[in-house]
Amino acid sequence: MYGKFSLVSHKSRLFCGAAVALAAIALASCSAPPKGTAAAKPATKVASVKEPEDAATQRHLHLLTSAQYLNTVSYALGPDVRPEAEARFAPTVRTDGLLQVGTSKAGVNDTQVEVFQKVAVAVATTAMDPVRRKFLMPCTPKDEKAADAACASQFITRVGKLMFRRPLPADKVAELVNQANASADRLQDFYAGLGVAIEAILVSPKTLFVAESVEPDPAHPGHLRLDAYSLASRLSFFLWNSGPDEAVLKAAETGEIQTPKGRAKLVEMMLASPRLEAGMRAFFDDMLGFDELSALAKDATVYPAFTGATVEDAHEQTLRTMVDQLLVKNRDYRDLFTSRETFLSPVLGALYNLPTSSDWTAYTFPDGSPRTGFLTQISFLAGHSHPGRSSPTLRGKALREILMCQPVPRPPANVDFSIVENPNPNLHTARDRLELHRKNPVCAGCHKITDPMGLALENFDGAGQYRDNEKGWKIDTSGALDGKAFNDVIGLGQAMHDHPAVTSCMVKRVFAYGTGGSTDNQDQEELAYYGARFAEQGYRLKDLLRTVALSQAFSTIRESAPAEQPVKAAEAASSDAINAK
Amino acid sequence: MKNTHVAGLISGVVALFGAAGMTQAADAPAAAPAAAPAGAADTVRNRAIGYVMVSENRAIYETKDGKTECPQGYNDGPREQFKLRNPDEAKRTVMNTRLSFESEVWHPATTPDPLPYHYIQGNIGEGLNLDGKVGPNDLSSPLGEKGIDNNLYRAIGCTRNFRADGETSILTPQWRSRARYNTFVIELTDVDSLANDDDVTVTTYRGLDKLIADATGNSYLPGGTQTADMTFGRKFIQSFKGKIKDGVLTTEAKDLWMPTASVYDPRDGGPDTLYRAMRFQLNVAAKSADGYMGGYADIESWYYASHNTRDALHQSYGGTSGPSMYRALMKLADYAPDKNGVNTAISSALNVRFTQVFVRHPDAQVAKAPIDTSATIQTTGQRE
Amino acid sequence: MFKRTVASCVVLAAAVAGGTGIAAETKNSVLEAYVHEPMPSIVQVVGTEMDGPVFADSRGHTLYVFGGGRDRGGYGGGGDPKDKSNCHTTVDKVTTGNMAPWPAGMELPDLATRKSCAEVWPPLYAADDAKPVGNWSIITRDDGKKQWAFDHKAVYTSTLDQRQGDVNGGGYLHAQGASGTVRTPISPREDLPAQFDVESMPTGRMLTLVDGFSVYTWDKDGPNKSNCDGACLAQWKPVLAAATAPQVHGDWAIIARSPGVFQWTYRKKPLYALNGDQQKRSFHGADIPGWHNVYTTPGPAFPKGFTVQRNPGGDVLADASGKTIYIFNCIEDAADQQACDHPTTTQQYRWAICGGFDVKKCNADFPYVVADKNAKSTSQIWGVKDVDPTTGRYVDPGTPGSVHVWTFRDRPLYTFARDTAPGDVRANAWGEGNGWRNGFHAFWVREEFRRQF
Amino acid sequence: MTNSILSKLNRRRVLRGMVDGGAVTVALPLLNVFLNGNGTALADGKPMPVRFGTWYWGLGVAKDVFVPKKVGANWEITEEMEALRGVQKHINVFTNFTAFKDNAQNFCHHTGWVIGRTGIAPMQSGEVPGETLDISVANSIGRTTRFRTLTASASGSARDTQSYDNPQTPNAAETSPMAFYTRLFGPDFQDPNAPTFTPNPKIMVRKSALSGVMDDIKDLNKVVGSEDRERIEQYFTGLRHIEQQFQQQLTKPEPIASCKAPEKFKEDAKNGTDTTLMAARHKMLSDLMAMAVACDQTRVFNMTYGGQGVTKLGYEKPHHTCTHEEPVDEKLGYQTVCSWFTRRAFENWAYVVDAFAKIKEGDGSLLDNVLIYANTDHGLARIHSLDGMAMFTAGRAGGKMKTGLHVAGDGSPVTRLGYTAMKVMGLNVRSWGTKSNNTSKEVGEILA
Repeated sequence: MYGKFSLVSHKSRLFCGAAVALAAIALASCSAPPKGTAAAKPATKVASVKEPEDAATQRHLHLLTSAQYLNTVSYALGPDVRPEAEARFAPTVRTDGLLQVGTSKAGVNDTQVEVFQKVAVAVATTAMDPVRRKFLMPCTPKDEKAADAACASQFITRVGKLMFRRPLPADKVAELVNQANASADRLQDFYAGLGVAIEAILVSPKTLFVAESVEPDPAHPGHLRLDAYSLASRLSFFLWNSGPDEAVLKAAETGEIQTPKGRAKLVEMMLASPRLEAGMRAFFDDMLGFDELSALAKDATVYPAFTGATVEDAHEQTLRTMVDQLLVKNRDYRDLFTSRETFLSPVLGALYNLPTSSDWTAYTFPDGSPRTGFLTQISFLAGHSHPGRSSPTLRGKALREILMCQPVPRPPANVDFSIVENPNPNLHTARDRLELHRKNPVCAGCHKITDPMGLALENFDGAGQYRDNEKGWKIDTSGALDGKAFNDVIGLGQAMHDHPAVTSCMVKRVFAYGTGGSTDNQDQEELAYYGARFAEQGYRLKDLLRTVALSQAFSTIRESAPAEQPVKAAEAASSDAINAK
Repeated sequence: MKNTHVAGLISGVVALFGAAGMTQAADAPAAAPAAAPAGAADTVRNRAIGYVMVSENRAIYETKDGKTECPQGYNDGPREQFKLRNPDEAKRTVMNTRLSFESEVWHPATTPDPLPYHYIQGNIGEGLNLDGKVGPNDLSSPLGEKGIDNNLYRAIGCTRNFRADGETSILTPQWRSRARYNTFVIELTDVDSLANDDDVTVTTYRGLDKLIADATGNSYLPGGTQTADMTFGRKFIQSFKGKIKDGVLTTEAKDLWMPTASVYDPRDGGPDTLYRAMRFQLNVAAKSADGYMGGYADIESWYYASHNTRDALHQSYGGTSGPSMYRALMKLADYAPDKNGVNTAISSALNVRFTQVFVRHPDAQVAKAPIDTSATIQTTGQRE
Repeated sequence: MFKRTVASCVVLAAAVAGGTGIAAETKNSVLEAYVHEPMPSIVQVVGTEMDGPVFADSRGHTLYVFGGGRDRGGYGGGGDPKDKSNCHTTVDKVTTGNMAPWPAGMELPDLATRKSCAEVWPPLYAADDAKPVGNWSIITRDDGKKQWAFDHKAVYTSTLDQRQGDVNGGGYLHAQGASGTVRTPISPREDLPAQFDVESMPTGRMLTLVDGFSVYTWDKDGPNKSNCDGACLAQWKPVLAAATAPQVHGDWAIIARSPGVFQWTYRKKPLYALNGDQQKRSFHGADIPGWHNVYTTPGPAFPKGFTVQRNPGGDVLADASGKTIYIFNCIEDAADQQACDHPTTTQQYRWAICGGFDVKKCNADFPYVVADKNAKSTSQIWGVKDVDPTTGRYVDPGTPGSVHVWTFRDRPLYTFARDTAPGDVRANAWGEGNGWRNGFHAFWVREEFRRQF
Repeated sequence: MTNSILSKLNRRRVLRGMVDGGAVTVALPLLNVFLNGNGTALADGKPMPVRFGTWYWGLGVAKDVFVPKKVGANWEITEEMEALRGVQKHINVFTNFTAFKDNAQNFCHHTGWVIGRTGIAPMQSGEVPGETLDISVANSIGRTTRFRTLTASASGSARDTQSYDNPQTPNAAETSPMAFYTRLFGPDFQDPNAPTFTPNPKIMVRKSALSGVMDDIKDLNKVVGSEDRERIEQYFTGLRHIEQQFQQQLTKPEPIASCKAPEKFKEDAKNGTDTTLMAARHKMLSDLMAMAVACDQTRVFNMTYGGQGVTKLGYEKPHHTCTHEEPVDEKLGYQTVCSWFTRRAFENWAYVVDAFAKIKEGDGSLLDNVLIYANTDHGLARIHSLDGMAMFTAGRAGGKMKTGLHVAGDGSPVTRLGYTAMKVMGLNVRSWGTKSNNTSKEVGEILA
């Protein structure tokens, strides 16, 4: 993977976007770690902040994640209509660092369709429950024991639109109403009949697949763009991790979403909505690989303070910090690596050795505290450690891969770990052991990439607790990141803060997450544009989201096989007819 | 030095909690690069350290098979006494068995016990020298310390429930750590050193927060936070002057109410337990404290608390008969005579363990009564 | 004066129960909105003061099923099995052995006057031609008679209920925590969005989320308008509604907090939950100035002169002098698990606990809560009656030697002589099974430490 | 990794941590049990369905007389398992597993079994925090039969159930053999060997609704690229599969040779908690249950032997009280009467295993196509311990499982067995349980 990537970077026609170029340096070969790259020109020097003229993305067919499905359903039918237990969709494969990208490739097998069908039954049954339906249905049937086309039609139109994320064509409504009527008559129960129609909506591939459809772009003759409803969905899943709501659909219906002004207004509304928090929590969960936390455990004899409750709260702590810093306080993204502001729960207090309140409380570590930036939070420190000890290598690797988008090669299969594992009276600290390890030339290359950063985090044990010594031996936390040397974790945080790969990686992830596909060669220029805007606007997440959401690339579609383009365009044009029929 | 509490202060910490958050000393000294000696008492902050009780049991000295201290065996409980009290099976009725027994449980007498009861034999026991004297009836510790006053041990030491593997002994520590009603916190203030300090203050509180269990689930972690209950739990607040010598804290003696509810049904709390002239003798360390609390258990509150939290079925688990036990308690009572000269309290000691916590003193916020009657809401239970 | 937590509750929109045959004293029995479901023609729904809408027979007498409460120590519960009545016309004479350590087969107290289960719990008989309807079915009793069953549980009335709206059969509140099998009134479902529930509390019918946690309202909100933003949201969580919910439904409505984000309002007040609330049915949020618990029906006012006292467990009801008020609770260890906590039942259990069978001591230690000569209850659930303290029975007013006492659910109330300071609850949990089987409990108004960790 | 640190480490955590070299679990490929079902087949060549059941007994075991010394096959029958001698070849025994409560409280006689059945430690007394194992399985395999799941308890109390759809919805246990008979084989019973058949109208309408859904596929196909069309096709196949399931439910059932509705009971079982009365009820319920499974009325079932209230004639305390009151026999080192109760429980376990084994199905027995999971509430009930927990399985799950084995859990989570059961039953789960009970490690020893 990284090999291909590095190839791309060398061939890149880009020179101006320093940020991207750095990200792209990747770790082509462990034998040649990047040197002195941190000294590159600051990104703000980039004069051009115009989006490339041919900016475009590919369209995708996404399978909804269970969270997206549940968010959409519970938005439509109530916060308590959320059958989490039934909605166990098969996990997707993490692709280019994101599960969301994997959804554009995920297939659906018999078992999964069976799951969809059962969830649909659970949702419809719950929604049609006598208690819920009274407070959910806009109408009541004339006779509960018989069909009522008018009432069924009202509800089907409304729910169908939210689930299909576009209005149902009249004939589809008619078909579903007929289905509800026939079922109601057969079952002698209006609601049971309506439930069958709701099930049919929910189990439809139009609900479970987000199929992006395109139309000719009048502003760019010869080019394609997402149709209004596809754009509405793309925006909504990007920002809210949920299907579009009535207001977003309305903007699509009126065509406002396709006008620059209308789209800007809509995106502004979406960024201001409280639903943005859920959307960004989903993004950070995905980017930071927090799905792995659910299986994180520590050796109870080594870290008695680290429990299942710790994992949950450590996860929450980081997400709360992200939301607070980046959304509520609108801080510079890079400050995440140096900020001392966070939140504490009672359970975390025991690991941080700090008093707390009875619930979550905002907390700021004092100046000079080694707890600086989110790298020093337990979710990162413990999440990238071994069950019984810390791991500078795992931490360094995570830092490279997750936060700098620089894949680190896996160790060779035949490596001898005994040096690290065996007790050796002369090796007191992780640094001692790793230094010996690095004497093995097979290992040295890669460990040089990860360890100097990871060792700076050695003041925190495998559970993320502070320590200043390892079994009585003083811990040396000095290290370097791509040529920038530091003495401790504060220095590491600052080096990360200043490293262009950190921001370019964020840009790359946000873009890939929002548009749903892997980034490749063709996207480099676009990424550079976002990076430049990001820098210009002081690295504010909301601004980055806005830039991406309003960009030409976000809505303009590049067909993968240009030869087929005319055909596709024709099909796309007819897709309107399909959707309108 | 006077023990002061400022609303909003965390012990050992400078800053206030506020809507905007809090700022406190970090979990490590600034940038602390040097290898400091491990286990430094960084839990003492602003000259204070708190602990929450994780285990409490009556100080019961026992030999392996119990034959030394209970040569006649262990006491009968309701189940065994049932047969002795009503030997004729045909004549047993609800009135003359169950209700008759229960009526004695709730209205115990000091008349001679018609049924056999076994007291501890010998003079070895655990606890503290409460009266500062070495009397002829005092116990000696297994290590030879003389003058130990623990008549409660004599009275209940041959009852299985109170012995190490008895149900009550197994459950009492759990009640202390798990029933929200019962959380018992001490805070040491004016602390200059946990090793030697000739003037510290110990204040007791009920804590309002859940104890934090470790990964094994079997013990509790230091470093948690307990909010002192200043609204409902004022009855449990008491302060003691004390000193620390070679790591051992001792305090003056004062009356102390300890919250006493059943873990099964915290609503069944209420009477609580009053200890007269209670004092502490604890080994104190950065992360934990353990040792004895010794004082004279007020028999009425001690006896009723034990029955309000454990009914005849539970008492049957370990051979506790209320009517017999009450007689034993009164017989060995050795403190606080009433106006008729009858002692109302009995010397006793508790085996206690604590884990370190930060004690939070919340902003004074008065809980409203959920309804507003014409009457004023009164807070009660302030100690005399 | 009783404080209405939700201002608009004072003028409840809901209708007064029924409309006919209701004496003036039932005026507090508001009929909350409920879900109308098919039921037998002889059954009606009536309002009650503290138990919400309940099913009642044609006289308006509350209907009950046998089964509820908890088993004791794993000794198997009682109650009726599915589609069968275990409430017979023969008199149970011996214990069933559910009160370990006491064995089964022992003679019960006051056998001469002990009634059969069916005498004190008259079955709701079904006519020969009655047909099952909705949740109601018909079972055949052992004597061949037909009896209505609700959700497959045989249905009864209680001889303790005399008037429409009385719910005296079920014991103190809904007998939660009672050890033994209790009778519980049966009710139609409250007409609430599925996210909510209503719990009968001493303070009223408290609106909660389905998980039992309290919901609250805020003085600073306007009618159907939330002003809780920013810092307010750090502490309070709006209760959100579905996008497809209709705008208004009875007392309920939804408002848009921001485009596409909807919040429930009840009687025009936006609803919130408290982040980190202490326990279910908490009053904690209402301790914060400007915030209130929500009641569908506030509880009836406590008798004039009663006070509320604070102690380490919460707040208890007390008499004018501050002495805690106790209720006596009792369930017999017989197959029919009859109550033994009422002046019409055997007094032996109470006398055993309150005075060791010494009636004088009992009356001295646990005196009745005496009412003024002219005291009048403003509600149905609180009352004044005359009791003969030597027998524990109700007597006609003015009977020599009788005491004029306050009652709750038609049962006398007590104080405890050894309680000296206001808030003392020395007799709380006195009796068998920590007082839940046979004994005394303080009348808690606010239980602050009910939840375990 | 062969140094001394390892021996000190909790084995479970180390094993988990070793996956992929970090404290990270990776998606494991589907177990090969899905791929090579080698169970017996019906005469017409269709493989026998694999069914799932549970069995519950209360109050744990006495370790010293329960745990066999030998691990693996041919373990020695221990004193407490004497009753299982006859069924040893049909069962596996699991010892020394742990139910982790993490930061939850240990709710006596509750937390232990709840973790075994839901993977989650309850936070509230009496709470069952998630759907139970049987329901997860039933939701996967139980939808095609008349009953998604059946639950019966010999204790006499309908509340003695270990089956919950969610915290608010326990599946109440059948306690009366008579009533259970009526439910199973009364008027609503559709005898697969009978000539008449009435289809379920709800299924009919659902099936008819599917055709509209399939039309949606056509619409979608028009707007997606060729690569994605394959994925849409896959979806279509899935829908066809559902349709087939519906069709199956609407079709008169195939005759089932082993299905023979039992005779109606003359009288119901007696009430009472004595072990002999319990056994009588358990026997009647077990026979009914086995036949309900044989007749394909359900593919998932639950049996409860008894909770805490089982009594012994001539002994004044029930089993639960016994665990708390009976002194440990000084010579034998365990509570003898309590163990007596446990031995009676295992007689019933042997009975239910045998009830399935004696029904012939295909070339073998019904048991060959069943997996029964059995668990309890505590390790040592006396101190309410949640470690040293014992479990059983019975049956070969259509050839996917080995039997006759003793597996030592070494303190690893009880959820491993539930997780294994789910995998064997074909559920697509990556891991199961929360916090320390989370596992993605099967009990590999028992997989064929």
